[in-house]
Amino acid sequence: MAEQPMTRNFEIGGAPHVPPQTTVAKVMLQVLLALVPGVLAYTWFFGPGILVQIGLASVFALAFEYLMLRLRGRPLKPFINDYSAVVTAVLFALCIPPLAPWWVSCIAMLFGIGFAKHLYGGLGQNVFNPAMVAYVVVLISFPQAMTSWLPPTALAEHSLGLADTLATIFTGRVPLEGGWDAITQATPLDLLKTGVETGRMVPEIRNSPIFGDFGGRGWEWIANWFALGGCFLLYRRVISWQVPVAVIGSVLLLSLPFWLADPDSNPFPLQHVFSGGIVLAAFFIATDPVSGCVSDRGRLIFGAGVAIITLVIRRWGGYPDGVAFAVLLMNMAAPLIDRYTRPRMYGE
Amino acid sequence: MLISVLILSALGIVFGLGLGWAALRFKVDSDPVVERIDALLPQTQCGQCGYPGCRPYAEAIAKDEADINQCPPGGEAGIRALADLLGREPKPLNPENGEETAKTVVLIDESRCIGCTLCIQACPVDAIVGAAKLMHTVIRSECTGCNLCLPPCPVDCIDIVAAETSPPRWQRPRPKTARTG
Amino acid sequence: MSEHLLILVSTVLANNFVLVRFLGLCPFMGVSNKLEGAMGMAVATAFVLTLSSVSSYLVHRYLLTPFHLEYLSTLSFILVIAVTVQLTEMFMRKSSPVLYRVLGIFLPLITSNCAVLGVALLNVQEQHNLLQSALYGFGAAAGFGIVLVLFAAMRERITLADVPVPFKGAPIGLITAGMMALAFMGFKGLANL
Amino acid sequence: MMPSQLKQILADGAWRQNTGLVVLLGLCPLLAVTNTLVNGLALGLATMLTLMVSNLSVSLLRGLLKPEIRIPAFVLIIASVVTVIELLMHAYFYDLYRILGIFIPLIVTNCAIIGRAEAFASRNSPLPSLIDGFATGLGFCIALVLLGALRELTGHGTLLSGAHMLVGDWGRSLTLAVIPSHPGFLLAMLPPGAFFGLALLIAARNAWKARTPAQSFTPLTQDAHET
Amino acid sequence: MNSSSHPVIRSGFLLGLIAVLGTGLLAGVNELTHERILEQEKRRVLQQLNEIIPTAAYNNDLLEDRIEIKDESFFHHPDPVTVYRARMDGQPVAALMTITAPDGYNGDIRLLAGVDTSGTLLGVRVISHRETPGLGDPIEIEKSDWILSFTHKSLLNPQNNGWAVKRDGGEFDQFTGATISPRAVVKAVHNTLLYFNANRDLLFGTKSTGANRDDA
Amino acid sequence: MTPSPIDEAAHEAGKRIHHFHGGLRLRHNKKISCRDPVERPPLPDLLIVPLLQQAGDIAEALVHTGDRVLKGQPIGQCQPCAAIHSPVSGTVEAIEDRPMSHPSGQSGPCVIIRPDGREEWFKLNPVDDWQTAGADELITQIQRCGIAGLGGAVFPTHTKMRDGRDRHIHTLILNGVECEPYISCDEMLMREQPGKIILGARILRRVLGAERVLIAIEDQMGAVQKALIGCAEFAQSKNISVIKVPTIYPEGGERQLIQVLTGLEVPAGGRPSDLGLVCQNVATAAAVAEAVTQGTPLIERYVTVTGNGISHPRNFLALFGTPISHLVACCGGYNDDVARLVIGGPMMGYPLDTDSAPVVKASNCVLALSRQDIAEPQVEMPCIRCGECARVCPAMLLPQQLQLQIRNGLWKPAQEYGLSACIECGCCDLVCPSHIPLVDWFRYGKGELRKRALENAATELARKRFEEREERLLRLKQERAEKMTRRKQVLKDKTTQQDRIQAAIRRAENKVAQKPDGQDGGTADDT
Ligand SMILES: Cc1cc2nc3c(=O)[nH]c(=O)nc-3n(C[C@H](O)[C@H](O)[C@H](O)COP(=O)(O)O)c2cc1C
Ligand SMILES: Cc1cc2nc3c(=O)[nH]c(=O)nc-3n(C[C@H](O)[C@H](O)[C@H](O)COP(=O)(O)O)c2cc1C
Ligand SMILES: Cc1cc2nc3c(=O)[nH]c(=O)nc-3n(C[C@H](O)[C@H](O)[C@H](O)COP(=O)(O)O)c2cc1C
Ligand SMILES: Cc1cc2nc3c(=O)[nH]c(=O)nc-3n(C[C@H](O)[C@H](O)[C@H](O)CO)c2cc1C
Ligand code: SF4
Ligand code: SF4
Ligand code: SF4
Ligand code: SF4
Ligand code: FES
Repeated sequence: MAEQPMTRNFEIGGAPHVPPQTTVAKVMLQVLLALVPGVLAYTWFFGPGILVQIGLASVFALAFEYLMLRLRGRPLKPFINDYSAVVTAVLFALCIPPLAPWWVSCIAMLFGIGFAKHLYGGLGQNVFNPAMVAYVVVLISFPQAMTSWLPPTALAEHSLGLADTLATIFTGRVPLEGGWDAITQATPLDLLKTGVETGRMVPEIRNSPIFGDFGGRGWEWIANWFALGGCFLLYRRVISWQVPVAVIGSVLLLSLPFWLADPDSNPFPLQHVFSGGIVLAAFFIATDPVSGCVSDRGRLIFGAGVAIITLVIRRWGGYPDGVAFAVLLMNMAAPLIDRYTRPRMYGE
Repeated sequence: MLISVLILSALGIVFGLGLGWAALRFKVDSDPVVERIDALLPQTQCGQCGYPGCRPYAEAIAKDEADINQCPPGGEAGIRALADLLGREPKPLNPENGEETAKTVVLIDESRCIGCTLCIQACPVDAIVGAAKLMHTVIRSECTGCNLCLPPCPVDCIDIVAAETSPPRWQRPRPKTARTG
Repeated sequence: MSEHLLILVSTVLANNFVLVRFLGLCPFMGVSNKLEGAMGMAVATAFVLTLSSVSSYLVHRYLLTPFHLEYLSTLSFILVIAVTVQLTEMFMRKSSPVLYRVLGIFLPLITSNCAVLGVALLNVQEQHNLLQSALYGFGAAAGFGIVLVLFAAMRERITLADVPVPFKGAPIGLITAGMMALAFMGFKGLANL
Repeated sequence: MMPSQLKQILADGAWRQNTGLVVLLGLCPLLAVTNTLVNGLALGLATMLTLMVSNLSVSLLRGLLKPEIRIPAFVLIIASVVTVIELLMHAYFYDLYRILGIFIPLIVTNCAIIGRAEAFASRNSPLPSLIDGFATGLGFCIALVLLGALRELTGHGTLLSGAHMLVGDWGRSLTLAVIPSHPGFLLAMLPPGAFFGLALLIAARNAWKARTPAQSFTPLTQDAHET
Repeated sequence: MNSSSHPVIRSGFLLGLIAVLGTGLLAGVNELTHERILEQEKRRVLQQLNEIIPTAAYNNDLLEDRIEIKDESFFHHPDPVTVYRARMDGQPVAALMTITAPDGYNGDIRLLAGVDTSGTLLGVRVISHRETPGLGDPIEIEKSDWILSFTHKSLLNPQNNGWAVKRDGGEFDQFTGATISPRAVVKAVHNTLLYFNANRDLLFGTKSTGANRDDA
Repeated sequence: MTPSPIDEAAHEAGKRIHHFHGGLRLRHNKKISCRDPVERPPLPDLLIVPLLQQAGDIAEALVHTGDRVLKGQPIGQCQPCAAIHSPVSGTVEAIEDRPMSHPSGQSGPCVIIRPDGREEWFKLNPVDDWQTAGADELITQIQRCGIAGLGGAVFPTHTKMRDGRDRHIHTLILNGVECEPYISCDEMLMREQPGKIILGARILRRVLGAERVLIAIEDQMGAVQKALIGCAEFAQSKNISVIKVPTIYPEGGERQLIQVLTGLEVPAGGRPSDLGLVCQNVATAAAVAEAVTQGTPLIERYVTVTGNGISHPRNFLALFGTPISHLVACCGGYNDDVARLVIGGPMMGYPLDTDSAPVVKASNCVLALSRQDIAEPQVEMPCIRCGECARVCPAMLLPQQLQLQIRNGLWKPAQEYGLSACIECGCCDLVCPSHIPLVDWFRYGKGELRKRALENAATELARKRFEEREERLLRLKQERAEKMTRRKQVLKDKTTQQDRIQAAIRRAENKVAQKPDGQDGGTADDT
């Protein structure tokens, strides 16, 4: 076109013509950041074991992530770098006893990352919460390893240093006289369950030194720090308030009448909240966007469901704590819930 | 021993009678599914499925005489819809029936048309107008592109043209995203 | 009372027929591709199961036991069931052809849904009385139905996921069922309150 | 009947249309009794026997059966056969009988059996029906044995444990510890393990089949094309 | 329905026919196998009993010489306890009791305990339990020989407070991570001994109530 | 209409500021283009006037190559949509396909005019006194002058007015929000020609028979409010209020704006007129004023030329057909790091691959973005269901689910998830951590839906006509049968003919059935 000599060509791209605000990796990193205080508290109360477990789990998680991506012929870089596998690993490590042998993490991650995540198509498409699948698999497969818990270092007559911890985790043998029986102890929830079942009174059971003001000594503080991290996520809008509120609220509401009716065989509501995995689950696990519900109403139902099932299992079931199962069971229900809680559209 | 035989045969006979009665009582009448199948067919009426039109094909499917992958104009989408309706596994289009092609219409080259009315007779949807000895034209909006009018035309004055896609009819392409997962 | 509650809890959750007892898996895998279909199946099965549970109990209690014909139980139970199913089928076929289409070949196959015969046999094994049998049958059906519907909803989501090719379809379905079984392990011990 | 047809029937029943791995019928016993190889094998044999007899008798009676009573009739026949087998096992393989428990009478409801009666025996003459019964039973047996082996191996690291219940006391010597001092992996023994195991078997079969080119409809998600 | 006038009758008749054939067959087979099946049932129970008391040690028909007792004050469980009495030439040798430990980790643990006339344990076996595999199940003889540690024990050996798991200051081992199951078993066995001590004569005295044989 | 709570709330419009779901606060970037006053650029030596400027069909040209045209002379007309007029006096060089700033990026028929610089006007016939003129007269005038919505949709204003006149409209909303970043043409218009806007508002109000006019502006436009109110008072016109609304994208969206002003939602699938409201852009109002009082057709508009890719951003009053390259040249050309050329705002605008395309009724802004302004092509991750998209969606949809359904071609669920309610604002796209091109998917999906609707219509038609034909043939047969009984002679040749036809059809079917694409080849030869 002679008339317009200086026309010029451009490459085109889809709207909006503005750089995106965030990335998956940033989201996951925030979650990891929010977990830091809780983990530090954990280390403070129970020794360095947890750090080792986190390391182990992360390594195995990334290894299986890499393997599965290769097998599925999917690009490695974006998915290895999205940190979702690490989140899975950390949350799993926080569920197992600090001295669990190393192969526990290995098998757990095989099922968590390999089965629960990648057989469903990897990031974002898994129906079940990988970390919880991993935990439940090892819990039912190796009940002994998964029930030998440590008392808080404050109470333990002899606590393990880093060297001993490593030795224990990798050899499976406790480098102390007395072996396992010497250092392990039933968790507060265990004591409660077995105690109540053998007809002892809750206040009586709570006299045991491992109980603190609400939950177990140590455990309750760890819970507080996790809650703090959770609030950070809330503030950053990584998670929505519905889930945590629903979980903790329902726990309080539902355990209250039992406690009022019979305080001798039912623990104080706050004790329910602060013992076991409730707080961690409320802020970090039940909030997993992928395996959770989509709509706000859905999330409320999801949270309440987790709380109810957990309490039922604690009260009547065979396991001292039921959070993991509760989460998986609600994962099961999530698609159905989503279907019946589609939010109202504009003008509807 | 004897008792057992008696009892069970009694049971058997009673149930048998019950069933026979029920079979008569609840005899099924015509199958409403044909309608729903026919609704899924493109109504091109081209007969490529091997049946003289969409509805006969629908009836054949309902009677399990024809498979669901015989309609080229319907294409993959059509097959999928049928599979959904009938709760079957989707399968690729049967190549014997032809292959899925972009929608076309036909144009009669009026300069060559001799007005023999043969195409009018052939068109299953009366998309061609014109009287004997006068040139004919195709009503574009009503032509289904079945091409049945081509063979009868003695002077081959009917051409196939693509359905138009100028800016007003312009259709945004499917985003080509480097889908990673 | 609590004993009856126990029967329900046990059959629905702790010893869920599909996920723990391994009964009724074929329809579980077969009719779970569409939520609607699953719901239909759940209802149909619930109906048949309760009905046949009771009727087979009656046959056993008042026909077989008096004459010491326990060895005929399988035979007579399956006969009872087959007839119940057959009647249900003809009825549904008449009353709602659409549902009939959806359930397809599976209605006659309720006969060979082993949950149905299983309930009948277990009733005998556990020496249930009439009410218990009814509850047991219903509980089993409820457990079956609930799991089936949840499963169907999940599968609808999974079909949209990028599942590795060899696992598409049945395998990923089974994996999912396995995960459900995993979750149901949590109810272990509920049955002995 | 010509050998080609025979081969056809055998291949279909035993592998190509394998009830356990392809048609996915008879899943309950397949998952319930396969925590060891031997249990699987035992039930497999029982099932095979039932299939053959029932197919035979159904195809003999096929002329007389009206549609509305076809199913009940089949079921009656099958049930009789199964009960006979049950009684015999109760009398002669007592230990197996106790382990397999309710799943012996439940052979009646193994969808595979009625399925074959419907699909094959009621339309073919006795001999092919008999063979079809054998083939299908064989296929089912294969599935049971594979899964049983897989689970026993991962669960206990052994194979053929408890063979004595099938073949008498000398069978104890058959038990082979493939992985000595296997710590024991409970999951494989529990319900989830059963599901996972079967899933893996089928997936393996699919992968194997995919290597040998066969036309398969790219599934519903169009992303399959993009990925 | 292309059929002629009476499809109903016809189908009924057919089903009946098949039913008759089937039943005939079954009845026949049943006749043949009936005896042997009963045998098998008996043999199984005997096998269990003989694990505790060798066949040489008695010569009466254990399965026939049997009574049912109920005593919640000792057994803390509603279920009746079946007692098989072993006798040599009429003289009491031992009593084998099927007791139930109510407080296992996952509910009841059913045990078989044999006590000779002197009140010494001939042995204990677990008949059935629901304890957690891998934790509580070493109480089975197949999993470990912990259960054998009861053999030759009696009320005096060990002394009363020795009848507990080590963790509770007793003599019997617990398993790592699992105290409840062993605890339950020990308690139940101890109760049995106490009961035996209290009503030894009653146990051997009364003649067999051949009453309910068919729940053997 | 009996006053329902809804009506009352609607009448309350503007009394209180409500808020709408979702939305985003974006960097404003408007100042840079508001520094100097708006002026006309020098005439380019060629104007390219596309015959497709709005929703609807391609207009048919009213002139031929070589014709002389006058300024404001109609050169294109099409029935449903707005007419097209010549922006200058000059000669028609050609009527040919040229790039025509359409989202498709395709070329289309354009009238190429070489201006003669004499600016001779075509005879204009204004409405002599709009205050007395009837609504119909005004509407025809609006139609004749080719007025279309200048706010985005370029929807023919006369259609909206007709509809509004027939409904019971009580409030006219003038949309001066201009919520997209960078764009400042409406703001400049409101600064410099408030009188025209007020006049247009009064005319439109009269046409609609509405009581009130609400002019909505962003709370950051300080001077504008005074100016508008001033003019309203000068015109002694009651019930014209200027309302400031908070700056949240996409508040300018018709439905969002209505929600902000009334707290009501336009019913799904409905229109503002269902609430007794009509929404027009301020520029549209100004254009209406000129059209009615001076009879000048719509031939020019305010255009913002801005972005970090432009050396001296500013606003122009540009004639339609002015090549974008010309405007840019008048702004001192591009900066070196210019990367993308967008028509419209950064959120909703569409990219052009060449700046030889002209300004048209729809082009409110020419945006030249530099490298760092735009996203480098992102690798798309799978949706992690984080729910951000749903949180910001002003239409309250579940974009993640929607995207999934469209991706898998599940159109029914897609509709259930409200695909057609999506206003393509792009908020979800912007916040998605997985960088899923959501808006692209939704636009594609909408297109598919439209296509499907057409196809279904065609299918239905075909079915109808097929069945009609079937029974016609049947009837013929019967009649023939009767005839047969009467007149054997006639019968003979009829049947023979019938046979021939049947044979033809059969031949056709066979041929098609055997080699489906055979006949294409066949025709290809002799065409
Ligand atoms: C899932 C699970 C299953 C358990 N099963 C048993 C069991 O079957 N038997 C048992 O004695 N303890 C079992 N325990 C351990 C008890 O909870 C409790 O920790 C232990 O018996 C207390 O005794 P300790 O002093 O050995 O820790 C189980 C614990 C868990 C978490
Ligand atoms: C009778 C009538 C029909 C309308 N039809 C449409 C239509 O089909 N498409 C459309 O985008 N707008 C239509 N509108 C105008 C819309 O209400 C809306 O004003 C127009 O879409 C511009 O709004 P937007 O820029 O927010 O998209 C119609 C208006 C009226 C009065
Ligand atoms: C996301 C979105 C943002 C919009 N922003 C504006 C805007 O800032 N200013 C405006 O006048 N119209 C805007 N529109 C168009 C209005 O919705 C509406 O169509 C227009 O004001 C109707 O007036 P018109 O027909 O005179 O253009 C926007 C539309 C959408 C969908
Ligand atoms: C708020 C939040 C919570 C998460 N919680 C979990 C979790 O509980 N378990 C897990 O495996 N991954 C979790 N992830 C990581 C990621 O979503 C998860 O691995 C996906 O399921 C991978 O598809 C979480 C991520 C976020 C942002
Ligand atoms: S091929 Fe399809 S379109 Fe053509 S007639 Fe058959 S069904 Fe109709
Ligand atoms: S005109 Fe020709 S192609 Fe079009 S519908 Fe009629 S016959 Fe078919
Ligand atoms: S923002 Fe993106 S990743 Fe998050 S839910 Fe929406 S689509 Fe999925
Ligand atoms: S583009 Fe559509 S879906 Fe996305 S936010 Fe805007 S309206 Fe909602
Ligand atoms: S085998 Fe149980 S349902 Fe088919």
